[in-house]
Amino acid sequence: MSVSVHAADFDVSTEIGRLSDGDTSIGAIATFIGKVRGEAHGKPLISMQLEHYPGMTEAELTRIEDEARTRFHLTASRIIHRVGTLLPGDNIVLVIACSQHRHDAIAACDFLMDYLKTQAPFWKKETGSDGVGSWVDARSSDDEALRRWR
Amino acid sequence: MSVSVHAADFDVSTEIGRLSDGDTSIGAIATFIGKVRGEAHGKPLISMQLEHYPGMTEAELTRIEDEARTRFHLTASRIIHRVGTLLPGDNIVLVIACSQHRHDAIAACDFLMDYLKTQAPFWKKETGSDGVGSWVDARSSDDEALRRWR
Amino acid sequence: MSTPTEPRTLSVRYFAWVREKTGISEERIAVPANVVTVGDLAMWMQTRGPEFAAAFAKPDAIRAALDHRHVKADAVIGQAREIGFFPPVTGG
Amino acid sequence: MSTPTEPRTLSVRYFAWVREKTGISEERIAVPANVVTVGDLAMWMQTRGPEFAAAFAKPDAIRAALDHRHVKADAVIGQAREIGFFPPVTGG
Repeated sequence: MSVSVHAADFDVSTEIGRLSDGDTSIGAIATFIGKVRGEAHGKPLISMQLEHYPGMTEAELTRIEDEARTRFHLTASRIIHRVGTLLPGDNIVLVIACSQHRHDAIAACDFLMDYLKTQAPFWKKETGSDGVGSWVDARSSDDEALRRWR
Repeated sequence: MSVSVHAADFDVSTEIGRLSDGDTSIGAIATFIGKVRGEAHGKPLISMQLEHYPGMTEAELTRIEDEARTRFHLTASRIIHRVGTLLPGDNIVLVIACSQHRHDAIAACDFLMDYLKTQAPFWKKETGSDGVGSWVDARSSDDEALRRWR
Repeated sequence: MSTPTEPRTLSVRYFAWVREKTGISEERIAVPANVVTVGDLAMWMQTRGPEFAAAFAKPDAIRAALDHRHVKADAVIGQAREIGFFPPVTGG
Repeated sequence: MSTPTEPRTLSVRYFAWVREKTGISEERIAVPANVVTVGDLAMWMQTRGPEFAAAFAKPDAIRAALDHRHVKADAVIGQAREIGFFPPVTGG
């Protein structure tokens, strides 16, 4: 179980290999990747700035991973979240959940993303073609998604 | 949208890249990998033979993908299923679902796996350390999982 | 087109333990005149000797596909060109 | 250890638009004696000049963390060493 927050990109195959190579108890690996879209509110997006709360981010992501381990049978998990300036098509976040069986892996991946979206201290600022940056508003649908797990 | 059935292994990053590179409408990519476990029914597993129904497999997987597209907002999807002799730790199946938003991607991945498990004409034969091969029994839990989507 | 006096021919494919028990993976058969449904064909299979009797001893344990589509025992074979017999699937 | 006569000091960190409005990302403050909860501190922030008044104009729009844990406005600051103020999170 591990979390990383950094500017560099990640490679999914490499991360899956690190988590699962040599562990033949793993029968299921669910992965989620979040990416920067080229459009926001119907307008072209030029870039996105990802800010976070160093120290708290790692603590919060670790708490979220720990919570997932109490709810699902997980063999291993991994969260990577990028920060800094990102462009359309760039990766933002990677979540991997490894389990013996598929429903635990997929549900854990879903759970980790819902918690990350609503609990982990990251903030997105979107810059459009007019050069003006605006902070992304939190979405109530994310809070509703979180309620599924209560 | 595409399906492949072959003996060769797959690389997740390569497949994700083929599906999503250059498409900045994609904000979410959910992936599932099924692997051969080193144990079956509490005994060591030496190898697994994957048999399928050529022609029908591709037709059925395509129908399953089409059905997923009617239920979820998907930008792209991909199913790869290996056949032949596999060893513990080997990849068996890869499902990728790309969407604008995460819930469609994750739910589609979940749906595709549930349908694949119960509808796609694959059969597993497990060979244990005694050299005896036995065909895997279908699991009623897979049928129950399918009912969630009815 | 088949006519009542000309027996239909059908490709039959067997998979997994059904294939192992019958001892063949694929054949072409002339469908008997009194075989209308998939279930009829499975029952007729039992009469084709000990291997087939063993393979089709429990018809409920066997699934079928007509021209690459899953069907139930009451499905009419009709003009289908291919039927597959196999156990419940276990892929993924 | 702080005593009633010795004001507690607290690290305060600001993020996203809260940081932009206050104009600073981090500072160390002496907590006023009448500030007990996180909500008290947010109210007191409004009195620190126009930038802070603007940043904390709508306390409901701001979230807080004490020593890296999310807290509500009624949380007691107590012996916490660090507080963060920020908008609802939008990562992932």
